[in-house]
Amino acid sequence: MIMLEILSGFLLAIGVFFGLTGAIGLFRFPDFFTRVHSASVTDSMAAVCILAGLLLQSDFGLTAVKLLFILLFLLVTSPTASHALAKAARHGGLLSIPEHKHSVKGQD
Amino acid sequence: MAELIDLVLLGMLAATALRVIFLRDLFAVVMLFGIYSFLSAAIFVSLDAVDVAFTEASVGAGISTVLMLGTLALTERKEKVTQHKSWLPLLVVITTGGALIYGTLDMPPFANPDNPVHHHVAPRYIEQSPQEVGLPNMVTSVLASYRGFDTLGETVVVFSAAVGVLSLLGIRRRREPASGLASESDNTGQADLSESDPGLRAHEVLRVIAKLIIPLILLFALYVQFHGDFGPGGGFQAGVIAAAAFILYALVFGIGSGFQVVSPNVLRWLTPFGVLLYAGVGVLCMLMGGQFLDYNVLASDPVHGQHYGIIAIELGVGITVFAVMLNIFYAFTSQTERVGQ
Amino acid sequence: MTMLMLAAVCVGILVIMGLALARAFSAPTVYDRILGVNMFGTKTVLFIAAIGFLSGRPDFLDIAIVYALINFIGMVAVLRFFEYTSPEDSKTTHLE
Amino acid sequence: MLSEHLPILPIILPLIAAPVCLLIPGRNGGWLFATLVSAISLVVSFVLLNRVLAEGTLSYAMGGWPPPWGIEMRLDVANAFVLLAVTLISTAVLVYAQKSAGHEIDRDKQGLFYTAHLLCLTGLSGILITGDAFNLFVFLEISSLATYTLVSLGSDRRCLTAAFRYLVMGTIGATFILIGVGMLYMKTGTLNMLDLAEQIARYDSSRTINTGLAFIMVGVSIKLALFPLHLWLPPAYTFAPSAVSAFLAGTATKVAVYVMMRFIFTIFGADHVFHEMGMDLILMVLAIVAIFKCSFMAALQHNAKTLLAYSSVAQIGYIVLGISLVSMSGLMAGILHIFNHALMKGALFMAVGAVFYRVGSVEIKAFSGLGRQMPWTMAAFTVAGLSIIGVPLTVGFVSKWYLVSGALEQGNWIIAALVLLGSLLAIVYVGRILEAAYFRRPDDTQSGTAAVKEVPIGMLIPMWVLVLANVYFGIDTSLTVEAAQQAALSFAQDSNWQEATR
Amino acid sequence: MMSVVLDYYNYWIVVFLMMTGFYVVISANNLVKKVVGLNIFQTSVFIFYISMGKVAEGTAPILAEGVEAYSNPLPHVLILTAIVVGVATTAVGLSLIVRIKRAYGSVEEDEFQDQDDLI
Repeated sequence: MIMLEILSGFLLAIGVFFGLTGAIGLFRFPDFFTRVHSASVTDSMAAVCILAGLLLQSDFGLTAVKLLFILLFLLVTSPTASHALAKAARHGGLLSIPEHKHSVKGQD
Repeated sequence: MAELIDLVLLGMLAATALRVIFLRDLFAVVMLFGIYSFLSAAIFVSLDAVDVAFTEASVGAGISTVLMLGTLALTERKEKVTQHKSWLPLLVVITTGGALIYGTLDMPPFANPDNPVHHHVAPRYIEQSPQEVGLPNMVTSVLASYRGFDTLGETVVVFSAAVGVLSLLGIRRRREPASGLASESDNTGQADLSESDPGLRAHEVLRVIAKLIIPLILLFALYVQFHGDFGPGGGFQAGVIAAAAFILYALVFGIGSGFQVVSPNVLRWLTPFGVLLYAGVGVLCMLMGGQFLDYNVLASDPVHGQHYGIIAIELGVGITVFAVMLNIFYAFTSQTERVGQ
Repeated sequence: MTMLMLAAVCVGILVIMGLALARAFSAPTVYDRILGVNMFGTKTVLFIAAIGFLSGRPDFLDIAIVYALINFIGMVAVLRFFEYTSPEDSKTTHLE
Repeated sequence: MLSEHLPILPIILPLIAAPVCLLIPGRNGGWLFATLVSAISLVVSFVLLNRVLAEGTLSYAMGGWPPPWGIEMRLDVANAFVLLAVTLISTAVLVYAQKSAGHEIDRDKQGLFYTAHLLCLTGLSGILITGDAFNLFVFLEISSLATYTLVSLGSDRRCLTAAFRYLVMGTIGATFILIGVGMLYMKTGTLNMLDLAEQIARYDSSRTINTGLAFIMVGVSIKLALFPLHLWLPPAYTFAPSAVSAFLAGTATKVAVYVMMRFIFTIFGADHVFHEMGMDLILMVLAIVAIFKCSFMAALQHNAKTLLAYSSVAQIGYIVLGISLVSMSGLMAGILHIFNHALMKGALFMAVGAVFYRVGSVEIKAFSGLGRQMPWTMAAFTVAGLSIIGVPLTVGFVSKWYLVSGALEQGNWIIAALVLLGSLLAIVYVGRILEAAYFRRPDDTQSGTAAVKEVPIGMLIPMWVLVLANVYFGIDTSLTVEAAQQAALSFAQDSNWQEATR
Repeated sequence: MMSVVLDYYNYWIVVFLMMTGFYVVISANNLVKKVVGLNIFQTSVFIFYISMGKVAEGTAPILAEGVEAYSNPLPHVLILTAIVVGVATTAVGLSLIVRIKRAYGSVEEDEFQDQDDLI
């Protein structure tokens, strides 16, 4: 039992850590596409770790099923959303930093 | 701890509300409104109002935001800067706010179990509803039985909204017919729409994922509909979630495809049906010798009667809400098509 | 012990939410704003899940499911919105 | 069996009829159905009024749950009387609407129009009959949403902005009421009106309750278009379809006035509102300013519907003035005027709508020469106009008589004089239209297009029913005066007035 | 003094939120923003109601074993209804805006008021 507690705490801590770093990355990264990457980290690593940590604390019943459902749902939808957003940004004419440099050079 | 969480959430709400005042990009305003709704739903959870949080999340953050985006797509994205700044609104707001603060000073303290609110009417709901109505979820008991007439009114409000939106916008089934094509049948109209609106064709991944999760959403809606007696949820939330599944479908695959799955004609029948089902249960109670909406008479055992009645009216609410939400969404989106041409 | 841990997780998630909110308040491009909003949404899902455990009633995870769902639909609606506004509109200038 | 459920029929009937009406194809089917339902409601409310007069207050526990746990429907003379006015106007307007709305509203929207009308009727009856403060809010919103829809069906594009303004103002008003009810609930723990009254009486003076009262009063004042919160009303009535204007002018604001009375007398108690908070003075000043300012505004208008709309705001001033006199006769005059004003404004708006039907304009210029071309319509307008002015043998005279005598009873000569002065202003604005109709020749441009004829009989009958009611209840005042007296008495009993128990 | 703050901080923030929404409604020139303001105003009132139903140490009003104190379910029911009313009003308001845009080509209040002599 205590092992589960410790494991759960460990997962939760990792989850929060990834969440925080990802959120900071949202401000610190240089262009939109890298920022998408950083936000996706919070969706994948942070969400999975935290939900898994909670899962370890729950009895196996409806609660666990619901947690698994949320986990699955987030795992499927978040990357899709990030992907679609990046694609829309691309389509809308946003450039990444290297491309931006390139295009500026090209204009010279 | 709970107070701290509460305070942080309220602080975020206040910041969001303030930010809305100064933003001119209406798209950002709508996004922030979505956040505002999400945040207030989180507050509802931390204040134990799980059913309310459920509704606020699905309605405020979901339906309202989608409708607002639909409106923005049809109007303008930027608020124009106006020169004349009047002090009158600020004055009115400060006066009103002052009056409210004055009123709070005499209020019963927050969350104190001795407050009058918790001692006059509510104790019966908490202590006796599990026996009288027979449901563990007291919110559902009060909503569907003790104050069932309010909920009937609420269903009628939703119905009125559908009447209003249909009369204002209507659902356009096809592009404005070019000259002489006015006699097109509905079928060709739909084909026309699916041609004109391919949905998010460029997003392959999204299309696959949407197909994957829409059945899950519908399943969840059914769960919410019939599990509302035991946990958070009920007809209203289930209706919204089911509508959300079809809204997702129509967003991803285009409104023409949406029309083929649930056609506006079907919705036209479903919208009044839910209200009639609800009111019909009430009339049935009258015919069986009880008062309007007195479910006790529906079965020989009052608690069973309550149960049947509540299942039926929750279904009525669910159907009307589902139909109305989808109707309203269709009305807005089918306008977009026209502008998109 | 467990409660303390959960409380710490709640606070951690609140901080992440705060950062996402800040991004949504002022973003260099409109896509960043959407990113912030989306991230805020998914973090609220986690927050609700955690607070359910903290308050000892984890059976309310349904709300977290709704959040996840609505967040996704909101994203799709936003993407659709950009199909209908002209490109120069969607390419917001840096900062307002 | 039926008689037991009679008190809720005026809500349930249109409530069930509205969704059914949406399903009925064809415009005449929907019209016939809505009219029938409204007519049945009218009969029911007439029976109910008589029953309430004979037997006293009726109470109905929704869902079989006793109040305060369940929602109580409560019918006393006051709401039964207003209910009669509402269903009467609704029925008359629906009969009238077949031609009028058939002319002004798109064919494919007519089904929605009748549905919205029934929804509005549901909401108004619900507000009147309910005995629960929160239930009142729900029905208020049903009627408001239906009203926004109805207003937006007008043919001028300005109806849209008018409806939007109405929506914003109306929602603010409703939210204020919600805040106020919340504050009351917070202090008392109940929502049932009678129970609220009992619980509130236990507090000597509470800031929270007083603030709640203030918010409810402001919210209701927006809904009843009390000066200076009336700005939504003139555009809404001007640009709504004629049938809608006639319906709303006679009912919507009147019901809001009733709500104000209910809150003041039944829930808070007149002593509390008037003596402790001094609301009577505020109301009196606002009412008098409303009478004069809006009568002046009416006299300046070029559009007959706007003129009538401003006149409505002024007439609401008279009703509120009656309340603010804080006496049985003042209150009774106010209640009487709710009913009477519904009759006159309904008839006037119908007559103007008839002019629009034939002439296509409601500018006062367009009335030139109509006295000869549309004799029946203009005769109806004349009689109802005289009633607004308060000429003897009309209902307008009756209610003003009681208002003036109520003021004189208190020795308040100034108020009495001001009421009479207000009537002089009514002469000016009604006179402008009558002058155009009877003493001006038709414009050449207009007579050139087509000869203007009298409107179809389907429009004349409901109009004349109201006009004749104006005269009948002006001569035989037994029913209305007795009902108003009983209603005032029941209000006074609710707030334990000495005068009433005497 | 501290106890007053602890007793009422919740209500004060809610009042601030209400007034922010109210300010947006009456000061905004753009109709969409007005509707957003209206929603913020209403949502804040909902929080006000829910706050008064909270019981310290209480939990959600769904029967569970080993729970003694429940929060008051009645405000929850009222607000469920009110949320629905709010979304209904929003939907009608937004469709009015779409129609106004089509009729006037603008959703800025002063711009379409200039086009017509409103009363």
